[in-house]
Amino acid sequence: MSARRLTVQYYALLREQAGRREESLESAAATPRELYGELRARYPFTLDPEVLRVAVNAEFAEWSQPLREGDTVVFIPPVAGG
Amino acid sequence: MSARRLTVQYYALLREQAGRREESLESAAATPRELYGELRARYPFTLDPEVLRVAVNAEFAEWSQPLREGDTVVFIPPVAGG
Amino acid sequence: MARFRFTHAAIDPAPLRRELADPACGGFAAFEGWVRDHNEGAAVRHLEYQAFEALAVKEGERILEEARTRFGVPRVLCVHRLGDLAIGEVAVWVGASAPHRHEAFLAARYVIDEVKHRLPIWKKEHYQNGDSGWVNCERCAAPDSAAHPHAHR
Amino acid sequence: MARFRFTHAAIDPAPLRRELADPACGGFAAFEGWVRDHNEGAAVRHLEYQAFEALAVKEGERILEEARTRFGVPRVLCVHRLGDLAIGEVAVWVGASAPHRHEAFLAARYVIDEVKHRLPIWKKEHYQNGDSGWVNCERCAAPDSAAHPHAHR
Repeated sequence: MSARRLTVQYYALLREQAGRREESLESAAATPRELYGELRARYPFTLDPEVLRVAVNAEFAEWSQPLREGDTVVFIPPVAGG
Repeated sequence: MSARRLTVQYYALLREQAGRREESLESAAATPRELYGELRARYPFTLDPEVLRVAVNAEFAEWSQPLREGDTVVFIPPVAGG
Repeated sequence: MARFRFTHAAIDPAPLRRELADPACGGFAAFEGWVRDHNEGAAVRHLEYQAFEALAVKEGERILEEARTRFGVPRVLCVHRLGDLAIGEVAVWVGASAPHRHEAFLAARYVIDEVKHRLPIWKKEHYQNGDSGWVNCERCAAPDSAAHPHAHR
Repeated sequence: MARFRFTHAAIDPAPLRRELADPACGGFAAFEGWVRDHNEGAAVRHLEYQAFEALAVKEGERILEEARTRFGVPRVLCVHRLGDLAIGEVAVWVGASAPHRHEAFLAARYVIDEVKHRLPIWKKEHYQNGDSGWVNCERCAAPDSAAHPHAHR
């Protein structure tokens, strides 16, 4: 279980709940799903992963997509819609 | 069969074929249908009444509507549509 | 509430959309009819619009009132140009503002469709080759007019 | 062909519609989203828009390309505002010019519908009573979120 250096960017409600726009971190998470689980342990995120989408390197991605060294990950809250 | 004083206004192709925008005339025509028949004898109108609509005093009217002294009659060519 | 009107001057959309501003409205839809450089294969040099104004303004107001009632759209406006128009000029402008976008789109579309079909407004095309013709009339007047496809009322 | 873009400055529709001018086009349809003074019964004081710009611009370009291909519309453009907006300001502008009006309307409608649903853009409403909330997020985060009606992808 090797750790990767990842960048995570936060938007909207997640930005407020994380208290930051972006961070660089070492994580053993192999997928976005595992990464969100890690982050929920650290921040008071109220959004379940079921209502989020995920992007890796500024493209929509699967929750199960393998994360690689240097990836930038964004969890996407429900959009304004309307 | 008494004559009435009527005003006729012409638009678009009818204006070009009548060579005038408007005229005042005495006519024995009892309805717009009869009036158009009279005018066709005088001007080289190529439009059949079937493709025209008629207005009396700036409201759409029936071809069989009785004409009254002082009425203003307009025969309406097919509109641009599109 | 003179919401339908004609103008002989160039149509500037900017002040027209400001007439429809409404803090209760979240959606604004507009349509502009522009003079194209061709029609049915013929190169167009310029256009001439003529209207039976007294009747067209009344019927135009009726169309706008129908749009307001039918779609619950508080503000809707239509301005139609008359006279000689060059390629690219605005021939007709329609705008509608509504609480939500769906109604704004429906109202704008309804108005332009009805204006094109119901109002006594005629368009003469002047072609690059020197010919000219009143759109629809010339074909109606042709010997095979019984076969042409557009409906008359 | 950067046809989708964000701006932090007020959107002025006049120069945007000029970008879509085309002598081969006879119809131009536009949509503007305006900041309303209320939403679902609450009085709104101002709005804040935030976007994941790197992804939203790419996805926005894809939407415009889909509109061009699907409806055969040569020119289509969308500009979205970010930052703090006052009541009545333009949050988003969409314009489409096409040979005929039907396609122009369809393209403008398609673009705004897709933009609203697919782009990572968030809206925080600040209410007259001092409360504020990210639209859709707060309800998703509420305990009864399983019952709320909007779809997630």
